[in-house]
Amino acid sequence: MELLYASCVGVLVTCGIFLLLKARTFPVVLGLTMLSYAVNLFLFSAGRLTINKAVVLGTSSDYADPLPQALVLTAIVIGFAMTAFVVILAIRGRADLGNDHVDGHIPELSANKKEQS
Amino acid sequence: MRLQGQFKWLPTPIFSLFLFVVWLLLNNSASIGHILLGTILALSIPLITFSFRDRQPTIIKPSLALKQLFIVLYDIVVANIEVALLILGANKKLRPAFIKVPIDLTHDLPITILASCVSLTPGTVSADVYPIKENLLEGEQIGQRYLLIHVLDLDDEEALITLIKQRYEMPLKEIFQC
Amino acid sequence: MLDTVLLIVFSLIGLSIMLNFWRLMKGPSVPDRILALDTMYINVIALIILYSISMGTGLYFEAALLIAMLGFISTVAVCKYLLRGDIIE
Amino acid sequence: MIEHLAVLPILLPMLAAVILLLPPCGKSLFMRRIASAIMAVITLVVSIVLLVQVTNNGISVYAIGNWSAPFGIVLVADLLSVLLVSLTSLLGVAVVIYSIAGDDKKGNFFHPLVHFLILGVNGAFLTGDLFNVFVFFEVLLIASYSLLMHAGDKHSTRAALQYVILNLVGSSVFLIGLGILYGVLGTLNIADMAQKVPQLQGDDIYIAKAGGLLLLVVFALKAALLPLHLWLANTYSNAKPVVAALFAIMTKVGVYAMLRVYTVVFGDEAGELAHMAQPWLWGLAIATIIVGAIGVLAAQDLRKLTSNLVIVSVGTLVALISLQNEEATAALLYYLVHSTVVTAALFLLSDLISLQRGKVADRLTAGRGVKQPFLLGTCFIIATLSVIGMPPLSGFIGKIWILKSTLNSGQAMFFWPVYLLTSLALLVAMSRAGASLFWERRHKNSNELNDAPNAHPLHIIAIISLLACSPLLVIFAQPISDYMQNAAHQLHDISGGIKAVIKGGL
Amino acid sequence: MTLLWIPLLSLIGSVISSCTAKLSRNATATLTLIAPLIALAITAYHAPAVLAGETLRYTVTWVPAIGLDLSFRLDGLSLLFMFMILGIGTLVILYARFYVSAQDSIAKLYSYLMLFMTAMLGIVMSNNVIQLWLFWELTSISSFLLISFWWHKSEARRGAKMALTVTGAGGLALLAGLMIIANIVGSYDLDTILASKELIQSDALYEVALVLVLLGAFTKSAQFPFHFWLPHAMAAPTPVSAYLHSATMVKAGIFLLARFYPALAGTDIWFILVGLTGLATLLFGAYVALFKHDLKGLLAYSTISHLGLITLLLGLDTDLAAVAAIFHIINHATFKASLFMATGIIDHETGTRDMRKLNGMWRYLPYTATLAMVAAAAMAGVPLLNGFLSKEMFFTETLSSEVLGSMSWLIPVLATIAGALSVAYSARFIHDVFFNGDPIDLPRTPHEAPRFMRVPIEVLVVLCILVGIFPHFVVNGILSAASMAVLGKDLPEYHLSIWHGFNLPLLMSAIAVVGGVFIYMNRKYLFKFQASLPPLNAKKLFERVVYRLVQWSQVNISNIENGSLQRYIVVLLVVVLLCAGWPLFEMQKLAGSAPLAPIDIHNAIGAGLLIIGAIATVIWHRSRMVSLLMLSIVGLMVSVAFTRFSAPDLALTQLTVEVATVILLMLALYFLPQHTPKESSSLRVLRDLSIASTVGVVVASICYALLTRPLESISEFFIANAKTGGGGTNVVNVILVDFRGFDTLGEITVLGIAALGIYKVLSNIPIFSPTKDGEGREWAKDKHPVLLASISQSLLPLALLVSAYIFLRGHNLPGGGFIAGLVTSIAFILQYMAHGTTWINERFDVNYRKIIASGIGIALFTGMGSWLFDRPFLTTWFDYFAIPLIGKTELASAIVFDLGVYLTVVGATLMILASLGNMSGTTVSKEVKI
Amino acid sequence: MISEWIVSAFLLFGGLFIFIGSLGLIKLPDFYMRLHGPTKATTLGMASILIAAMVFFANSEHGLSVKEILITVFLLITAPISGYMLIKSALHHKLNATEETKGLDKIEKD
Ligand code: NA
Ligand code: NA
Repeated sequence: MELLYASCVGVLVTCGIFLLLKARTFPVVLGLTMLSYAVNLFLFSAGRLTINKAVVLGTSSDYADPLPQALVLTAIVIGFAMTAFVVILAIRGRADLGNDHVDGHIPELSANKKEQS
Repeated sequence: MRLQGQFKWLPTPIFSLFLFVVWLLLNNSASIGHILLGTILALSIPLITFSFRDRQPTIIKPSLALKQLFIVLYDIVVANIEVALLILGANKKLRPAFIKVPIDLTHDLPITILASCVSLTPGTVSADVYPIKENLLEGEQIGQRYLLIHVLDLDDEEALITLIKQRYEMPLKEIFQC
Repeated sequence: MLDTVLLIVFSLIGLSIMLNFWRLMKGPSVPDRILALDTMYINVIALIILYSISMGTGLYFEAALLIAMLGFISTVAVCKYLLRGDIIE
Repeated sequence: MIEHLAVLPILLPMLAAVILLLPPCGKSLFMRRIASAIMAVITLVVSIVLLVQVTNNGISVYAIGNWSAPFGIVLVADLLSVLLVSLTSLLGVAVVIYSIAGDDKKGNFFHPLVHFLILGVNGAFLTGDLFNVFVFFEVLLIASYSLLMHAGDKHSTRAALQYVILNLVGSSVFLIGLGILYGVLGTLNIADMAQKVPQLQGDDIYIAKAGGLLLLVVFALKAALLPLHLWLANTYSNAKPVVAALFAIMTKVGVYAMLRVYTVVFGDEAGELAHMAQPWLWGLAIATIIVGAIGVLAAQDLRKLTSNLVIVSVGTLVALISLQNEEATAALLYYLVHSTVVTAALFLLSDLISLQRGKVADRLTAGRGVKQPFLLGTCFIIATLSVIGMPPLSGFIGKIWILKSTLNSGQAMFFWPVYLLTSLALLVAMSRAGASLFWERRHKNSNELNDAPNAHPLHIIAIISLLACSPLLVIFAQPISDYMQNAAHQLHDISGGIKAVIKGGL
Repeated sequence: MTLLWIPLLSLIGSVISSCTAKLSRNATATLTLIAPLIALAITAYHAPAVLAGETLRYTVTWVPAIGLDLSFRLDGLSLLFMFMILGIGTLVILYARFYVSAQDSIAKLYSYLMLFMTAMLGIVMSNNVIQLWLFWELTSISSFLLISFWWHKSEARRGAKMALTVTGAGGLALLAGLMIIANIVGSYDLDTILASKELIQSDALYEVALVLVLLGAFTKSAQFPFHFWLPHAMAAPTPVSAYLHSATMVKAGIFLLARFYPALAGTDIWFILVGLTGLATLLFGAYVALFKHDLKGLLAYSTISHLGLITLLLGLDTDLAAVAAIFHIINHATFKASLFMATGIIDHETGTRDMRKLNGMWRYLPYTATLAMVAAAAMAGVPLLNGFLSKEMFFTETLSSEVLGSMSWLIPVLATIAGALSVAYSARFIHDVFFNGDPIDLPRTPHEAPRFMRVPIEVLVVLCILVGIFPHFVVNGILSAASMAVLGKDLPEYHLSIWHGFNLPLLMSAIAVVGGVFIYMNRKYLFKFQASLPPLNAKKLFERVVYRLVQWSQVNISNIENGSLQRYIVVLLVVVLLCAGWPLFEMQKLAGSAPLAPIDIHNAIGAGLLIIGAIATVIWHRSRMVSLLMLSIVGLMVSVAFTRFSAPDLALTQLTVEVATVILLMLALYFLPQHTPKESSSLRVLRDLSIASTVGVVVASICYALLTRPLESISEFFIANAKTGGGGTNVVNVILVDFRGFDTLGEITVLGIAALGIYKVLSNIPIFSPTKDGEGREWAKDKHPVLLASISQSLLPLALLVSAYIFLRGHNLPGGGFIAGLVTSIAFILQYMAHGTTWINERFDVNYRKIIASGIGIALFTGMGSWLFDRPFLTTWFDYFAIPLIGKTELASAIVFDLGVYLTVVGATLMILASLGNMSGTTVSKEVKI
Repeated sequence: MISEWIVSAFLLFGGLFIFIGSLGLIKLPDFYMRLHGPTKATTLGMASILIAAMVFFANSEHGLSVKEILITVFLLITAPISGYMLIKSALHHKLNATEETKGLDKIEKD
């Protein structure tokens, strides 16, 4: 199971980064979101995997590691705030710059075509 | 028809009761503490959200409402088994159709309840309520309303319309007295 | 006996989720995909409830409740998007 | 109150921001300005009181929530952190004062955001918990993202997009690094980590190494160390200068984190992991200096130039970090204070120059002269002399100290030529810049009327309060350098530091 | 202590003159003169002791960390230079009063001059090498200010920049050299260094240090090939040229050589470097001077040549050569300064310095001409004038030099040639300016200059003559004192007299004079030859080099920082890969020793969905809507994973955040293009894929490595203390609001700032609302579908109830302020979706900014509340109370803290969404409250 | 023991219905028809499973637990609305219904 878990994290990282390397804001935002899922899972796994040992006192005899859970919670919230900001920034970018490119220059291919809206 | 609760501090008595019950259910407890807390919440939340309510008819006949609830629940079980069989059967046997049911209800809440009942029961899904406000001309009043329904397997359109009107719309009219 | 039943139901729900997933992938239209996703949300609730039963813990009830609430809202949001583009206007 | 002093540099800006967002400050710009300035000054005063307290009484450890380390989050106010906190608060005061002259009108929430940024920076300096560092990094980053957009033009949007996204990736890396370290060490407190790293066995060492290196990557990104410096010039030069001036402290947060974590956790006593990235850091630092210098030469406006000066200073600082000895650290601290203050002043100055030069703004081309050549020219000369390390201003002490501390490192033959040639490049660039900005006219003999307004008194006060630090750093060089030496000694005394933070540690 | 006053006085003088801008020029000059005169008096007061061989010292510690002390010394060499600096300085100030026109700010000029004087005094009086360097750099700065005095002239700006660059470079080299020497000696103290000749010269770094120090000296003293800045520095006002570029600053380099003579000289490399550089400079300067049409140009190159001469003398391996060098320093200062001043008068009176126009000045300016001719004769080395004496000594020493081994005879020969050239250009200066027919096209008709403008020249010329005739009487005292300081030992025997009998040096002088006259008379052939050589303009070359450097930098920087975010990310990722990947290869075995759990069907299904969902998101990324749906599966599966692995709080949070994110992305999608056009090349896709998957593999490997290892963490503490110390049974929540409440405070701050930032970003945004969807379909007309609108009204109270439930139970069971806050927000979002912004704004008059602020404020004040009980920030309080009817109830401050969290989350989320909603709303009746 | 039988029965019933609902999603020919599966069969299935859970927990050491009703209630309230929103967007997208579908003319332009 550990291997499966690690593979999931790996796949999420891969997909997230692949999207991140696209030249437009929306895929980049999707990539960031996916990357943050991966990171949260990773950080969570720092406390190792435990089944049915939720850290609510009195529900079990021994418990999962609660600290990474708290950390991931904080990370999720912060990640949400950041994603929200970057999404809004992407909108602002579209409004200000007329396109959603983040790769320095607009490739010729789409410069000729009219921007789809 | 009554559009507002009798007491200003209790705009939706039945709904407050509902919230109170939900609170006890959520906490899985009927301790005095939770009863107290539930009462406070059941009273305060409707007050907070009061401004978010359009004026809708209130339930005037609760007993009838309860009875109707059980009817609908029964229908749901029966209808679902029917639909399950239809799904398991051959696709070619199905006779899908859109039908338009004229409705006499005038307010959004009863219409919503009607539409929900239709969706949950025999092989029908409410698709839309006509006319759409934005399609009306400036200043035009909403006249006759229709419910657009998709039927999975339509046998007799008239019969279905009658069924819906009698089994679901009539009791609603009575419950809300409108 | 319950264990066997749970295994069967787990498999049924698992199978359902995969069917949903298949529809989600196949589409062909966006509403189809949304429908699949919405169904999947509900099936996941079932999964969590089953899980709670098999583990004998009530700690995941709220997760199920929230999926029910939020799944609905996100379906509504997506539909609103398809209809109007701007979901908060 | 005095026993809660260590937490105040974090709480005061937070309180300030809250006050600024609530009535009566929320609606009235006037009230907002007053409150913001007062709170900034209070923060500065408190920071200095804390500095004095730590100087007199030694490291002050503040257990938030009364949970002692390593279980709770503790704040560690030592000579190093309080120095940086005071520097930040000083910068905050200057920026607030400067902005009151008009920059704060151009967008929403300027004052609360400034205080939030200070809160994040001070928090990152003071906390002794690595995850808490992450949280404060995010606080300062999100505040900086918003402040970056204060300019409200196209360029700042483009710059912000890049800056934000890159930093989001950086934050992910930070979390992965943290996860790794927690996963092998089982703790988050920096001092506790320092205790546990030497006890690592077998392959755990390498896992911890990966975690440590990833953190280093993040810090390097924040600090803008080559090759992770690419975002900086564009970001800083597209921010409003008053914001860029505040940003001058932000790269130092990365430098500080690097210094702290690298010295304490992976320093002398880290066994096999001791100084694990030293050669890399050293090389990259030198390369950063070179690239920064090239950037300075290439710059076509003063803001870009100043931004690249920031890169040069980062390279210098990291080079000193990688030496890992007390003298280098002391030199680093002196140089850090000096370079932060001066670059901040230069950013502000670039704004004033832009305001008075009309269309050509701060571009380094011939154009209209400034309205107040004597005032701005003098300020510019002071800043320039400081920045290129010419006497009699603070830069030269930093420069000599840096040279002195690298002399016996065995690396001097690489560092000295680079460092000295960079100084020369800066001299060429700055003299070129000064000549263009103040002397060169587009039309010969044109005595066109300069209708630009005179600098606002608050502008001048802010700039002078920053620039005055440069001569003060020279005049009071002896006590200041003593302080830096003590701070460096304290930092390098790892077991002493652990003892102070963790009861029963070591 | 009085030593300190000397530079301090001139510094004070600088400040005083800068404050005299509003006074008359006479008053300014008078005020300015006070300081140097007092300083001169103090110097004179100390002179007897110094002449008697004493060295005076004064030291205050300053910055021990860098070896910098405020340390002054006064020995013979210093004394000599101080007299020159203060004496000539005084004369220059007097002269400048008449030279500078009324339009120019004389106060500024004086201020700079006095600053420069301070710097020079500092150099010659330093007893600490860092301090010496400090003042050294100050001369560069003040000379930059002085050269650029007429900054509106391009010549002045460029000359100043060039001088600064060259001398600045030299300064850096000098610093390096001095620090190496100090490091060898172990002291920054000059006394110690000068006494450590053997130690220094035996060190491996001696050559390096020597070269660096010499670079400093040579650039400052305009030695070949670093001479080129000096002629361009002549753009400065003539008093400045007279002071800096003949008498003092250029001599700083010479001073440096003389100062370090006891410690650095005496080795072969010293003689070769110093001697040959001096010789080359001597010849080159003399040759070029001949061809300059500009009077100041001629003087500039002549200065270069004479500086070369002095350098050469310091590079000759005899003690007497050093004495000759000192002597020539004095002589050159006197005649060259007076020549510059005379040139200034000519320039001032005629408006030109071009010798092709200047002819027959004798008739217009007879008095000035006489002075100039005497000075020029001194420069040429005519007997009875001071230049003759030192030149004679020079010739003598060249004869005894063995620096070039068997080729040492070359030195006297070349020295004679240089002498001849020097005679030639001196002859030209006299003949071409004062005689040689009538002036051509002069801008002004010349008259004699004002009386006091000539006084300084008179003083200097008189000195030339006095020294020339009574050398022993006039200069021997100071010369021997200075020489003693240079040699660091007793002086060899020498005689200062006009007549040494017929000897080889006299013959050389004669040859030089005759040769010089001959060269001058045949100058037109030489000019023709010179004109046929390719022109070499040092300034243009220098500027081209700088320009190329700048251009090269610009090209490189724009190639590196090309604005591509993806490139920056790739760089970051590659670094991450190296840092995280490298240690993996060092590991023996990836998997650890912990027992592994088997894969069960649920995990397999969940993982499968997660993986396929992630891949599907990538595959469909160009169709953004579909991609977003796929992403929400991933999010759903992540929260399922959290339920599976015992983290109910995380599951709840992940779920709520995920929905909020999807809604946000949907909002974004409306304003962004619906599709991503295909624009990546296959190569780029390949690159992206390989980077992404490599990072993925590395992260997965580390994750696996961690998961397979046992962990000992601090968490036991939290489980043990959650109930007793934190008052809650949900340990995760207790960590969040208590053990690590500070993190949470930071986290809600982040959320609050994000909301404020988002509002900021969206304000004044140019609105862009598409009227059609991605496939060109018009939007549906039904804005607020009836059924949704009415059902959502009922759902809101229900959702609020649920969030109250989640909020209240958080401390003991999964839930808490954050999740509750998000549930509330999402319920409100549903209202926004069902009814629109207008409808909400009509009914909901709440200011989100205030909610956020109160949220953070409540959390903050809860934390500060513990101060009242003398506990640290955020110390929680809880207790159990027996309340009638209700029973035992827990009250905890953590719940108030959590309320802060709740409010912040609600305020922030709603602010974000409401600002977005408002942005597109064209029919917003009233502006949303912020 | 009886309760275990009841739980099992409800679970199987629920599982089956959920499965049928999802099957309908795959099997039926057009969107409008596919919609019937999830809105009805799945809802009932869910209700059934939740009842099973209720019974199960009522017999475990946790004591009577009826809060699962809430999820059912919630699903009953929301399922028709989701269906309504979905069909509205399908109509808006003019998704093709199978040829056999009658009454297509009753759909108004929105
Ligand atoms: Na002539
Ligand atoms: Na506590």
